[in-house]
Parts: sequence; structure tokens; C-alpha cells
Amino acid sequence: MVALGPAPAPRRSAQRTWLWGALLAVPTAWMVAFFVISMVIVVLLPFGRTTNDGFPVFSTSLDNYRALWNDVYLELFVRSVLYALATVVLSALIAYPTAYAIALHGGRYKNALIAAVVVPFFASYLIRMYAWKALLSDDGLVNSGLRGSGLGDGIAFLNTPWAVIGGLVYGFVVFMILPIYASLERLDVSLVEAGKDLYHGPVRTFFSVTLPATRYGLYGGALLVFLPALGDFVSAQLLGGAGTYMMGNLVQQQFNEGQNWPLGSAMTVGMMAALTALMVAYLRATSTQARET
Amino acid sequence: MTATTTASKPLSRAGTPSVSLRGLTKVFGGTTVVDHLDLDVAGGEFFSLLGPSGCGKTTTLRMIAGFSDPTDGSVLVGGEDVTSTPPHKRDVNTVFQSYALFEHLDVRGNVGFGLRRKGLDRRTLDRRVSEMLELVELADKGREKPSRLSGGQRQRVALARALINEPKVLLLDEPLAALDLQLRHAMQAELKALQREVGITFLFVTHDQDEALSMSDRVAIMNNGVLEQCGTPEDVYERPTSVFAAGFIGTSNLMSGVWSHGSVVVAPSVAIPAPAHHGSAEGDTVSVAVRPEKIWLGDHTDEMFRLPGTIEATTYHGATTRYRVAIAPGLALTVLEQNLPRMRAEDRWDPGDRVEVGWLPEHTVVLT
Amino acid sequence: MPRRSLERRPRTAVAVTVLLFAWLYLPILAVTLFSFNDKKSLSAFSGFSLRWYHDLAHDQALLESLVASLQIATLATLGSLVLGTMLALGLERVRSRRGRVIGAVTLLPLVTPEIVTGVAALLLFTGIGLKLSLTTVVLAEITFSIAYVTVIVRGRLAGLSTEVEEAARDLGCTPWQALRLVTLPALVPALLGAGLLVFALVFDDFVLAFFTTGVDPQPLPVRVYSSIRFGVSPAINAIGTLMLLVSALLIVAALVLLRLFGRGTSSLELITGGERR
Amino acid sequence: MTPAPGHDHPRCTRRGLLTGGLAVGASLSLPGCAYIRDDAPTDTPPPPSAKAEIDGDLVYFNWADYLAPSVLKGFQKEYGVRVIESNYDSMEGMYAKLAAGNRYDIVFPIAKWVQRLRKEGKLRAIEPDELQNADQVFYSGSYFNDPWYDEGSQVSVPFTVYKTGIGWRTDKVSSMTGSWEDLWNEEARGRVFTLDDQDEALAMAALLLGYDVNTSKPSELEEIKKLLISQKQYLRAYSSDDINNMVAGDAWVHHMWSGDFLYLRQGLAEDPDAFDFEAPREGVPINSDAYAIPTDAEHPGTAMVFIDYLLRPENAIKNMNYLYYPFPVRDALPAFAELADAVPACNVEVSDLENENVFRLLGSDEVQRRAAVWTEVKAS
Repeated sequence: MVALGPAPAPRRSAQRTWLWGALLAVPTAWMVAFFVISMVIVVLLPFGRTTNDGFPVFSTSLDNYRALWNDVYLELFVRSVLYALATVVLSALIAYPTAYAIALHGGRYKNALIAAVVVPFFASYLIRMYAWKALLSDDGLVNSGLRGSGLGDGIAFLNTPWAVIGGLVYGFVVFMILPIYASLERLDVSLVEAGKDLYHGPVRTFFSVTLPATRYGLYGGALLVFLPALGDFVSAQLLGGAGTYMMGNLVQQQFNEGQNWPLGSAMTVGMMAALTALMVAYLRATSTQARET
Repeated sequence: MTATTTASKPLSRAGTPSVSLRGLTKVFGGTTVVDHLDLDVAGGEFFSLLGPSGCGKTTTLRMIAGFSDPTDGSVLVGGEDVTSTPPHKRDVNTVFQSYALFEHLDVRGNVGFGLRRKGLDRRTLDRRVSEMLELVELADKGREKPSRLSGGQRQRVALARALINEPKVLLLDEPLAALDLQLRHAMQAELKALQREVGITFLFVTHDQDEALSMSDRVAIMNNGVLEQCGTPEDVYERPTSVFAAGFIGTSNLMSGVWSHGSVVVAPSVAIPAPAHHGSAEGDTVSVAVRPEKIWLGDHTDEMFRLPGTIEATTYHGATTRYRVAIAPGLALTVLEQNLPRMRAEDRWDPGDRVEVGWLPEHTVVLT
Repeated sequence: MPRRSLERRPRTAVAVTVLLFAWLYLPILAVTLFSFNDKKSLSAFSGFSLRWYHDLAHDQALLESLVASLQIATLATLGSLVLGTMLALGLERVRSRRGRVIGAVTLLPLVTPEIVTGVAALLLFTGIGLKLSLTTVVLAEITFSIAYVTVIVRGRLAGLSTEVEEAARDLGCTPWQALRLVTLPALVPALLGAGLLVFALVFDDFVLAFFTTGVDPQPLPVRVYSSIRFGVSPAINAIGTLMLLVSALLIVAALVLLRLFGRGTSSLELITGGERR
Repeated sequence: MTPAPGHDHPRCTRRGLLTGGLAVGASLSLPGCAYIRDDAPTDTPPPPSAKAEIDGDLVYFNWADYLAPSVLKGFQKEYGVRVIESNYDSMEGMYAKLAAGNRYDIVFPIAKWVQRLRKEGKLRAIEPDELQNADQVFYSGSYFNDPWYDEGSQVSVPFTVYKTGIGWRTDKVSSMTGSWEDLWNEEARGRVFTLDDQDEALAMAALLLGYDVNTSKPSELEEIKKLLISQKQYLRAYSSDDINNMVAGDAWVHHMWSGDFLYLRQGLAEDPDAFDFEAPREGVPINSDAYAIPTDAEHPGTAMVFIDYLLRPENAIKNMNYLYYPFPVRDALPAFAELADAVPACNVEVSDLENENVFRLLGSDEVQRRAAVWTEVKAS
């Protein structure tokens, strides 16, 4: 899915030596030690319990996995998925026009513009969120501006579902912009021009030529936004309200205040299971579509 | 295979062969790419492996260089079996098709790379590099990065980088393929001159028959992993021994027929007299080939074999004119005529003209 | 050949782009502006002052967090460069089913939400009795960053002819020497780009650091997070401005480097992981 | 700092995991594998007190920004040591870091956590005779000579005291009733905040229902859960950033800590009269924080010196003027009464501590039942 980078088979095979095997062995051992084994622990710990003094220990209890099957959690799970989906849709609505404008109308400033889009995303997410929190608060700069210009009595932006989703879009929209931009970059402009002759009008051309030609960028972006959005806990923590808890918050709470690591691990596993199921469904859908066209 | 018999015939310049291949075989995932190849290349020889792409010539070269392990058979360099020797210990060097220059080093760094590996002292190294650059006429480019050089210059750097190690054999993998036509012709001449000057055995891989014929002392024609024919350029051109060799080098009028009373019957009305061919018996199906430029449309002599025909098409090619002459239903010959000074446009034949084609019997080559 | 642009400007698209830029840069401007404010307010600028930078310079804990984050980012960058490059070379050269499985596993961290990776790392380190500290943060960050390096280096390797390495071996190099003298120098631009990217990512990473940090001075983002939840010292504005500056410089440097040298990978593929076809 | 090559863990871990995951009820004890162990022993006597003398830099573990920087700076200057600071954002987080084996010289637990840490043998004794300023807190008749959380005051020295109540905007809300029901105030609907803190939130509901703040009875917890969920329609968010929520205008009514309110009103607000605080009549949770030295502290001597330094009345006053929390240091208390003069509800008298609304140490089962309720409240 997020298969990275081109990896064509080499034209010829190099003569076999121990060197390549050794090169592969060290990082593989690392990944097994620090990633694979850690994931196994995550799956096994839910069978455990917490001791009197608050230590998680292995055991054979099913309670923690069973605890996941709870109306409140299921509702929260649905809510998280909805937020993540809304994030994907909003990101696409913002990212596509932006990528389009830069890729096809950016001229010689194209690279500078796309760099300008990317740069903020590597500059402290937390600080930017906190700045927004201050700017959007009821007495903040934005609301003062609204009141000052006579545009009503100000808006309670913060602590709403939309604030959380806005925070998620803000955090991850770049992962939507870049793949779309990349696919627009590869788009053959003459196709669009031909489309204009054929379909008349830029709108119909867009929907019958440009959009289909760049759909893989859109798919890739959707996945790259959905995954981190579903696991995020910072946005709901900083911008959310009383009813905007997400799965990430739930997990984080078990590990920090809840002091119930086995339950937290069970929630983590639940989250991964949900993600895997959604990913499989998504892959099925996109590959079927790819085959049909 | 007929090739094996011709390939290993004793060499006039003799001595130990520079490169010997014995039953060399390479199988890739069930496909035999090189099939029991036997070959000897003499010291100081300019030897070409010629064949269409995918015929196994590059694989053969890579097995000689050591980049690829033979499935079977052995490679000898200077009489020594190097089949299981890693590339860096083989006394051969390669000029790659892409040149494979080291972009992070300048020209001198590239050329001196091999010698530095051998641990030569600085002064000797500098002198040898300068000499080599002199030889390939790049003395003033020593400090340039390869990316700033033209195609021809890059090619010469690649050559210098390999030659400076004075290998027993220099392997060249289509080194001229990336150059444009004019430059390629110039480089062919230079390469040949260079080879004479340094006296190193060149094993040259190409799919370009002109290149192979004009530069080589000997040419081996490969097809589907086997040697079709091996000999001097004249041998392989004038006396091809297989249908493939005749078809691949130059153009030939190839006709198949049945051997009958010293002639090959290629059509009910056409029996072409042919020299006796060993191993063929009365009634066998054989092929005959005649080069288009050997066929005359007039000025025949008595020794020539002659046939009536009709001009089907005339194509003007500048230095030559090419005719298609029908000699029987469904059977036409290509004839190439020089446009000599005395000829004018109206002297050419036009479609529909009735003509007589003729050639000397020794120009009829029988193939099996 | 320069690509032609379409003549007519789509006004909606341009408008959305302008809004996006405002959205992205407004808070950055606010943070920067109010870091020079002489009062503790984020809504009214009352006068220019360097007092928060002065506070920052004397806030030992915050400075130690800054140093800790720089150390973490440096070590994680070096570690993931070494391991990621080894992995890329190994995957590129060992072409077997086993190699493909390994390749897929190493990319998993890229599609795993960070909170999962963080929880897993916490459980592992606690389970093996490794005390949470800057070391554990570095270990977790390396594990997370290897995939980025591998993706970028593989992109560059794919664009690199295998003949170059063969040429080196032909000229007397052992496989190891060929790697060291020829392949690695050719990878330098990709390594620089990957290094800068990983540095910026790790320097700014909160979630993994949050789960794996211990007694040592906390990484800067974790400290910032605590401050945000429990009331902010405006020195955060100052450090925020500095963090923004550092990250922006690093990223611009990485993008420029990759654009100049990274023929195999474009800066985009680097961040998006490229697009499959 | 350097990622250590060749870790010694994998074998142990893998075997540990297999046995841990598969063994039926068997608790195999493999040394080094944290998830396979018996419950820790409890009620061990604390190791003896260290002498108050500098024995290295101070590894300090506290809430962020919970001491006046000038006081910290003064300590470093006076004794020529560095203070290496780490922060936690919850008691559970603090406990987890301690449990994970991190070594700190001084921590600042809330009362019941002192009790827990002491019970688990995680704290070192603090001998008052070692402290020159001990009489500032351990004078004759002082509540702190024998507090409920630390019998005989063996392992802790009092740090701050505070209570939890309701802060509100007088310019926005006029109908406050002096009850916890004010967190259901119709005028402030959608602008009410409840502290994002399990104990405080459950206690507030329990007090309103007339239950013990530490209740873990399932039936009572069920009622508390319903009550808290019913509050959500009035609520804007759960947040412990009470000061900023009030300052930024997002909150009109805020469940908040007395010290935070005082800081907000006296230290930040442009118009102090726009803010007021009440201690609801159903009763309010009273709490205290303490200094404590973990058993495995590397520099307990420096920690003792540090505690002594903070007990100096002039330093307590500096801290109070920075934090707006009262320090029960005898000669500093008048200064605090002055500070809280305008809002007496914020003042905490030591006598307030003789009160049953304190958060007590509960058993693991009880804690988990309460945690489950709190998780459900936040999740729904």
C-alpha cells in the first residue's frame, strides 16, 4: 500500500557473497528485537492482570479482551472511525485543490510552494496546536477579530468535535497533499487539453479526465491520513470537549492515569485489529476498482 | 554443433590462448542462456562476440569477468582456471556498456582506481595515469568530474580505467552502443588503433555486425546460447555455415530446396547448381544463400549461372540501387547494384522489365 | 523540457491554497510574534521584548530538555542511518522470498499508528527491565526511523546501476571495498537527505518520546506537552520559535539536497513513501 | 545515551513470553522479566533517614512549574549543585516512572500516594532532627506530626495544602448556589469544565450524592457514573488546565483547585473581581502534597538539604507568592492569609485538614472499579 520507492529487479544478478546476507541480518535482528517482539508482548499482556502494587504481570485471564466488548467502547470506536473518515474527506477537499493549483499552475515556483506546504509539518505539531488553542479560544485573537468587525458574538470553536477533526486535518493534511501532488505532477497535460475538446468545459473535464487519472494519489493519501488520525490522542486531548474522546485517548489513559496496562494493551490490540480489518477492506475495494478500470 | 569444430581450430598466432572457455553453461531459472560453449581467444587478438540481444553473449562476458557463476563448465584466463575466482582477483578488466564511471571521483581518480587498489606508490601512479590519459587524449580533463564529459569522453575514461591495469584480456560490453552514429564510427577506428598499440587481447561484445566485421581479427556468431560460427570476418561473411549466420550478417537471398544431381531445386523451374557439400545426400532439404551484391543483372560471363526474371520493385539508395527480381512464382531475389559513375537514372531497370540474373557458382553457399 | 501550465487559473483551487497557507502559517506567526511580547498574553501584543528568550536562557530544565532532544535526534539519526542503509542494501541485493518478507516487516512501522508503536516499546522496555531513559527513547526512535532511511536509500539504490559496483570489483575491490569506496559515496546525497529528515522528525516527535522517556531530562516535545496541559510559561513561545526555525531549516536543507542530487528519489516520494503503480 | 549493542534481553524475553503466555496458572519466576513475578511484599519498614548533607546533584521529580524558579535557583547557588528536573502530569505517571526503576532524589506525592509508596517500601525515612527548620511544620500540636497518610510522620514532610471547589466568572454567571450543583448551572451550559482527574471528578459527584469521596461500592459508583454522564450536556470539556480555560474565556464555571484560582485572580486577571470561588456546602476534598525521598534515591543527603531549604519561611513565602498555594510553614502562614484575603474561600487553614474528605489509599480492585467508571464517563 504504502509500498515505498521503486524496486525493479536488477538487470543482472551480482555474484553472491556473505556480505549482503550480513547486511540484511543486523537490521533484521534489530527489527525483530525491538518491533516484532514488542508487538507480541502487546498481544500477550492483555491475558495478564495488574498486581496489588500496580505491576502488570502475565496471566491467562480473558477479562481484558472481554472488557473491550462494551457499548461505551463500541460507540467510542465508531466515533473515532467517523472522526478519522471526516478527517480524510476534509483533507482531500483541502489537499486536492491545493495540489492542483501548485502542480498545474505553480509555474517555476512549484517546488518552493510545495516545500512551503511541507515545512510547517515538521515544526512542532504541539506548539502549533497550542497556538491554535490560544487563537481560537472564546476570548482569543480570532474571536476578538470577529467581535471587533461586528461579525456576531464570537464562536465557541474549541472543545467541539469539529475542533478535534480540525486538529487532525491540521496535523495530517500534508500526507494527502503530497501523494496527490505527485500524481498530478505525472499527469499528462495534453490529456486534459484533449479532454477539454472532448467534453467541453473544465468541470466535466476534471471529473472525467483529471480526477480518474490521479485517483491513486488520492487513495494513497486517504490511507496515510486515516491511519495516524485514528490513533491520535493529542488533538482530542488539547482541542476536544467532554464527548470527543477517541481510541488513542482511551489507550493513553490506561497507561497513564488508569494504571491498567493489560487493559490498555487489549485496547491497543483492538485498535490494531480494527485498523487491519479496515485496511483489508480498503485494499480489496481499491484493487477491485483498479482491475475494473 | 558445427561451431565447436571451427571454433577450436589451431590459431596461427598460437601460444597459450588468452581466454579459453570449456563447456561453459549458464542456466537461469530453467532457461539455458549459454549452452556448452567452447572457445579460445589468442593472445593479442581482437575478438568479437556477435549476436542478437538475448543470445547469451553478455552473459558469457560476465562469466569471464566473474560477475556471474557458470552453471557448468570452466573459464581459463592465460591458461589458468579462474572459474571460482572472484572478479577482483581475475586478470581481466571490463568496459561496461553504461561505462559505470564513479561519479564521485574525477577523471584521474577513476583512471587510477585499479592501480590504487594494487597499492602503487603515489608517484608511479600519477605518472601512469598521466600516460594513460595522454594515450586516450584526455590529458586536459584529469580534474573534471565524469558528469561534465561528453559521451565519447566518458567512453575513453572507461577504457583508460580498464587498460591502465594491463589486464590479460579486456572485456568490452557493447561500449559503443550509447554513442551516435558518427561518433561511433570514429571511436571504432580509435579503438582498433588503441588495441594495436597496447597489444592487449580484446574480447568485444556487440550486436552490430558492421562493427564486428570492421574491427575484429576474428568474429564468433552466437545465437540462443550456442556458437553458430567462428572465423575471420571474411570467413563468416563470405562463407556462412548456417542459415542463422547467413541471415544475421549482411543480407542474403536465402532459399530452401532439395538436393538433386549437383543442384538445389528451389522451385519447380529453378535448379541452382551448387558445389558439393559434405554430408548431404540426394533428396535432402538444404538451404542456399546468395549475397545480393554478387548477383549481376547484365554483363554476364560464361561461367555464371543465369536465370530469367522480372523486376518487381526498384529502390534507389544513393550509392546503390536495390531490385526485387521475381524468378519463379512466389520466389524473388534481392539484387544490389552499385550506382557507378557511368550510370544514369534512365539506365536503371523499372518494375515490369524482363531481365536475366546471373552469379558465379562459387558464390552459391549451401547451408544446412 | 519544462512542462506547460494550463492557461486558465482555477480560482477555487487558488483560493483554497491561499486559505491553507494562512491556516498553516497563522499560528506560526502568532507564536513567533508573541515570543517577543512583553506580557504573558497570546491575544494582545503590548510591546516588543526579549524577556521570554531571557527566561528561556535561564530556564535550566527547558534548556536541558532542548539538549536532550538534540542528543536523541542526533543518535537516532546516526543509528537509523546505519541500520536503514544496511537494510536497504541487503534488501536490494538479496532477492529472495525471505528478503521480501523482511522488507514488508521493516515497513510496518510506517503504517502503524504511533501510539501503538509507543505502547509496544514501553511494554518491551519495561518487560526486559531496561530502565526508561534517553536510551530507551533513542532505541524506540531508531526502530521507528529505520523505515524512512530504508525507503529513501532504496530509491537512490534503484537508480544506481549495479554496473558501478561491478566495475569496482572488476578493478580489484572486494565486495566490501566496492561498497565502501563506490556505493556508499554514491549514496551520500540520499543519506544526507534521509538524515536531515529523520533528525527533524525525531526532534519533533512527541508520542514515542512520551511513552519511552524516563528520569533524564525529558525530551522537549514531552515537556511542551506537560506545559500545555497545565498552563503555559510564555518561554514556550520562545522555544517554539526556535524549534520552528531549526526544523524548517533542516527540512529545507533536506529538500534542496534531495532535489540537487537525489535523482532516484524525489523529495515527495521520500515523505509519502512514493506511489505504487 | 548510546544505544547499547548486543542487548542481553531477547532470549530471556522470548522464553518469558512463551511461558508467560502459555503456562496455565503457573507463575514461573524468571529473574529480569518484569511481567513474570510475584506480588511485591508490603509493609516493610522504611530504610533509615539520610543525613542532611550534600552528596551530589539533585534529581528532582515534580509537576511542571510547581516551585518558584527563584527558589530553585537560590538552592543551586547556595549549595553549588545542579537540579536535574523531570516532570509528571499525573500521580499515576509519577508512580509508573518510580515503579519502572527510575531513580529520583525527591518526589512530591499527594497524601494518599505517600501512603501507598510508604506501604510498598518505596520511601526512605526522613528524620526531623536532621532538619534545622523541622519546627516550622512539626511543632507541638501540629496536624502533621501524625497525619493519616503517614503514621508518625516517618517518610514525609508537608509541602502544600489545598482544597477543590468551583471558580466562576461573576460577569457571566449570576445564579451560583454554593452547591456542587453549580457545575450543572443552566446559565453556563456548555461552558462548564470538570477537572480531568479521576479522584476529583468522582469525589465531586459522591459529595453531591452524599457518599464517601473514596467510595468503591458498585451501586454507589453506578449512581456516580450516571450523575457524571448527566453532567456532560452542561460540560464543555474535562480539563486540568483550569487557569488557562478561565483566562481564555472558554470556561464560565470551572471545577478547580483553590491555589489555581488564587493564582488566576491575583496573578493573571486584568479584572480580579470578575472571578470568584466557592467551597460547596456538601463538603470539599481537602488535600495535601508532601516531600518524600524514594528508597533508591542516589543523593538522599542533597534531598534532605533541599527539604530543609524549602522549609525556611522566606522560601515558603517566595513559593506561595509564585504558586498561590499555602505552605503549612508556621512563620509563613500569615503571609498566605493576606494573599487570600479577598477570597476567604480559598484559604486553607490547617484545621481544615481535620476533615474526612481526603483521598485515601484503596485496594487494587477498588482502584480498578473506580478507574473503569471514570474511563466510561470520559468515553461516553
